[in-house]
Amino acid sequence: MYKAKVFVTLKPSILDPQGNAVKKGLLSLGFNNVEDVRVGKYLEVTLEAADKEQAFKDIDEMCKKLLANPVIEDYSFELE
Amino acid sequence: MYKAKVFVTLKPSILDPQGNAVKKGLLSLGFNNVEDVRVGKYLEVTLEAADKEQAFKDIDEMCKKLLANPVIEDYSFELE
Amino acid sequence: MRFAVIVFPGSNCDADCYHVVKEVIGQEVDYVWHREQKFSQKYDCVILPGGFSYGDYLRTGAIARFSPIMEEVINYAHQGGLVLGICNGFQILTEAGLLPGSLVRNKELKFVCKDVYLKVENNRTPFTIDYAPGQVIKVPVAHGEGAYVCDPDTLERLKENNQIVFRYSTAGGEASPECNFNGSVDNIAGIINEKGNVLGMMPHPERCAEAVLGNDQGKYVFTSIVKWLKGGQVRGK
Amino acid sequence: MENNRTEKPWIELGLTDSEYERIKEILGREPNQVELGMFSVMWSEHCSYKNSRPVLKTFPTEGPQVLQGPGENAGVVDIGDGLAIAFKVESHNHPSAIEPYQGAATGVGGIVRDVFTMGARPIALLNSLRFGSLSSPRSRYLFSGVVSGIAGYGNCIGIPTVGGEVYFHPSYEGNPIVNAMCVGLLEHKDLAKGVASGVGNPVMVVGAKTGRDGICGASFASEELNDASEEKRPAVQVGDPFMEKLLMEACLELIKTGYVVGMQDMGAAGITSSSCEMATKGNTGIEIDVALVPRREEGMTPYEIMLSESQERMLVVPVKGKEAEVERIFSKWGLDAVVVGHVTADGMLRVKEGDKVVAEVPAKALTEMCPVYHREAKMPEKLPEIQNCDLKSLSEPSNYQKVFLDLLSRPNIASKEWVYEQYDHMVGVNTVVRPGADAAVLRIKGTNKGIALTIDCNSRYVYLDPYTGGKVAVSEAARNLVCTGAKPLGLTNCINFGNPEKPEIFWQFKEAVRGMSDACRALNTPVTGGNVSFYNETKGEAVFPTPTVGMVGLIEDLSKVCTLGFKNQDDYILLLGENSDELGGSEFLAMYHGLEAGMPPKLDLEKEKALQNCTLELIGRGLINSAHDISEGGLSVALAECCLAGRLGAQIKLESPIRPSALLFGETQSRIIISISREMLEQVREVAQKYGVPISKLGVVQGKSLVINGNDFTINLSLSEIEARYKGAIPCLMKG
Ligand SMILES: Nc1ncnc2c1ncn2[C@@H]1O[C@H](COP(=O)(O)OP(=O)(O)O)[C@@H](O)[C@H]1O
Ligand SMILES: [Mg+2]
Repeated sequence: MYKAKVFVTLKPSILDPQGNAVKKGLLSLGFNNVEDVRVGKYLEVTLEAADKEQAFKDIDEMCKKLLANPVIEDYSFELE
Repeated sequence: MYKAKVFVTLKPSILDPQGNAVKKGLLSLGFNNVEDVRVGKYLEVTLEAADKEQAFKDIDEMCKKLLANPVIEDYSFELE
Repeated sequence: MRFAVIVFPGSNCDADCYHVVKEVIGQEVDYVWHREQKFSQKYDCVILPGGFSYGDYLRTGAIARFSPIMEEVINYAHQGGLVLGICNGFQILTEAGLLPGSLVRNKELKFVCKDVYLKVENNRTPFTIDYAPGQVIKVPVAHGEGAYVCDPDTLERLKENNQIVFRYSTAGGEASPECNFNGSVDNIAGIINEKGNVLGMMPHPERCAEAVLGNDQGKYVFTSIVKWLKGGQVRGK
Repeated sequence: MENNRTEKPWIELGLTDSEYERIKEILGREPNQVELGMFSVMWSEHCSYKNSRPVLKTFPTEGPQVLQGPGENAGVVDIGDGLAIAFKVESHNHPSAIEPYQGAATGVGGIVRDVFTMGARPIALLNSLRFGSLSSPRSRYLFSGVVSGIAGYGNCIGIPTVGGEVYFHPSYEGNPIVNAMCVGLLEHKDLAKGVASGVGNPVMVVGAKTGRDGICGASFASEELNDASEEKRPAVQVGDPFMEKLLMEACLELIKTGYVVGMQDMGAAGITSSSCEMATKGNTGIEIDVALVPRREEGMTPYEIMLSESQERMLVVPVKGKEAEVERIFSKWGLDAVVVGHVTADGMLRVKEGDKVVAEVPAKALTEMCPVYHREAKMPEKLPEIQNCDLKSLSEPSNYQKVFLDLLSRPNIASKEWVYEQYDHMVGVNTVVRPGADAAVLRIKGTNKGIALTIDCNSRYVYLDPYTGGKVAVSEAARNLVCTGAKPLGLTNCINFGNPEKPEIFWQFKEAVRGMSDACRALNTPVTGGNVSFYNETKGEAVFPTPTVGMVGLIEDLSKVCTLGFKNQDDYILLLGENSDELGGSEFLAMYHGLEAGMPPKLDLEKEKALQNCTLELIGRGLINSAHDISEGGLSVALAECCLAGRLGAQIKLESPIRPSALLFGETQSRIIISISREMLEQVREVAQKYGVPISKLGVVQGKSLVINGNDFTINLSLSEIEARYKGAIPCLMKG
């Protein structure tokens, strides 16, 4: 059994209103040292696979097909 | 300048409708080896801080106060 | 004419589209369940309705795009069949690659339901020939993730090919930043594919197609389709 | 909860010693742990109404239009043509205080299930919300969380949220009020009930899997909020509107097959409440094997399964032999439908885990044998002093125009557009009159008819005089419907009060119900259902007593529907009803003088009834062009609302011996502003005379400003200035 931690982030060129809102929220709470906030998605996918290589390939394909939209998002992942 | 990667996840006992839907989606795409999917948030927070320890303390407080909802969510983070 | 309204789990404007096609413009219409592999009828137009297919979990339209029926819809579109995606339907069309770009969260991060003005930028499409060139219409929007985004090249192409069909505008027809309530690139509210047979729009023409609801300006999207299919002429030429 | 941590585990579960004795008496033995848990939730106030039942019995509940009165998941009223409306309101105050988004969202989910359980397709949602002052960050957090939770759930399931109300008052700071109302449309023949009959029929669990959500939720909703509430945090459930949408479609499809004997949503207390309630109504018993219940988590005990409040589940009793049909429909929608037991003849709710019996109690012991408390009622000692506060000698403002503008931007009065723009209020293509009017109007497809919907309560009036406040809540709701041309059919209510064990609170409750009942009788609006939420207190302080009233009315001819906006230049503006010198309980008094005192506006039910009948006739005969009820903020604010809604100004002349503050801002009841074409004046007067309703001329529709002239005051403002204040107030505060 493998567990992948997948990170999906908005491409730098895409505005991130949610990140801005969180930043504002932090500033108004007094965290004046915050420079920037970006908000993305974090997915934990548990899967069965013959070996790590296969798991890696599968996860990569899942990201490409469904988990991230290449028009607006980038992805990366770690496999355990 | 420090950069924190913050992971916010639903507590294990809390229903994760998103995760269920994504899991079903992956299964229907033919990824029959998927066992479980949980969906959470991933935030990148860039902040100014005197030292790493201070940055750590700040991020932890941000999580407690705003970034995670302690009623239903857990958080963890990595600092760079 | 025969219309199909695709029903995804979580579609919720399917009945509204069905109602308008059947009761308002008097055409035949079938619901088509997302698990179907093939159309059992020959359709003149396929509508992907609004709603929250698969709860809009993960990304709007992302999971619905892989419903079995979508392969058929994609083929149908490639063969030149008319496809109208409204709101969630638009989102599904971009996820399926039938339309360029994507729809992301409204700039204020809130769901917005209200009337907006749209300028008909291109009335020479199968979906707009019943509108006058540059006509301004009032149509409701209801979405949380309707900000249209695309890369600069795509935008150029959209402009060059006259693919921008509707823009958010003032009552006077000016596509000003103030009326761009959701933060769409270039005030884009609806686009068509290059071939001109697949339209996606965030506003809901089916919600303003009857006088009893106080506004019937959206009806003409549907009458345009019928007229175009009958070989009708573009208005105001 | 697993191991008895104290000597008296029932105390921890919210049962008293005498209640525990009663349980032992009923069973003839000590209850085991599962049974004790079941009793504790079913005998909580939330499920048993043990404190409120004797008082609620005094509501009038009958009328020729009532197809289903209180006692089912929702009330049902007839609208002719073989069609009927199911509707109900429910509170989700305590969950919303802890997690506003999910608390409010699951509140919507619950009330929607109550309505489609009746066989009705939900066609509209409304909500009634109350928070502390918007100057407090916590109130803003709760307000925005609750609104987006309602939006998130309602929008996703595709039911339009067409109306509601929002108030802000410090008494709600720690304990917000979140009431959600759902309205559904059904054919008489599809009316379904929550009953388990037919011995041997299967009992099925359908919908979502069961997890450890909200265990103890129901008893939690019956306790005051205090710091220890933090401890109970797992009691928060997460809603899955997508699942609910599928469940709704599957259940409605199932009901159409005619195979459903009974169906009940799993609300508070989950499988326990649904099974014992269905058995009680069917005069039967139910046997369930918890091992068969589809679960989301591993290692769940029978206790947890029986008490879980996981959302989006239902208990269905189909006709024996049709199990496969039920499974087929649910699997089409991607849902579980599993036989977990069957209906028995012995009246017992028997819970097994495999072969082992883990609980066995008479179903009726849980539902009907809970002790009923006749609580002591006592008027609060300080109330007479507050009521008798001398309002006659208050100083008059020096600048009425400024007061007027300030009132328009009071959150309690200002436009609630910020709220309802976040709700999809149009999906379904039935919304003829949208939020922002006196009542929402929906057409009924395939007929000429419409229904009007509203939810109302001024809790400050109820606080100052519960009897009058109760009367006003019902009357104002009816008046709001009447202003659209709808005849009120019936009401549902949600009683949100403090701790009923306190005599002062119980007195408020009794008095408010008495006032509501009197108004219901006078206006022919029977109560078809409702909900009681007690223990709305923080640190011993109760919220303002808040009996919200949700009402449904019928418009026979939709082409006659009336709205509040002025329609034509030069129309006459008239007042039906009479101004009087009343300031008690008004928003003006609270804002300008900082007083919440005096007696609330009087209400004469005979006059109210005449006014409503008169207005209905005027609208029915097409004699008037607009109608608007005068409520918070008084005559001047109501005029401004008519102007803004119609985008037309008005020239008003007020000649009256009444002091200007009361004339402009007093909240005297039984008044409606109408506008008419000039040539209708005589006919309109005649109708008013026939009903004995005072009628007077206020002015004319004119220009793009609102001008109000009186003996020693003038208000003269452009509509854009008025609109900026009225619409800008809440967005501005929420940015803060
Ligand atoms: N929470 C809410 N949700 C939806 N609509 C709301 C909400 N609060 C207020 N509204 C709408 O705003 C309008 C004004 O509400 P209110 O001030 O209570 O009016 P009234 O005094 O006539 O009852 C109504 O149309 C109401 O439906
Ligand atoms: Mg009101």
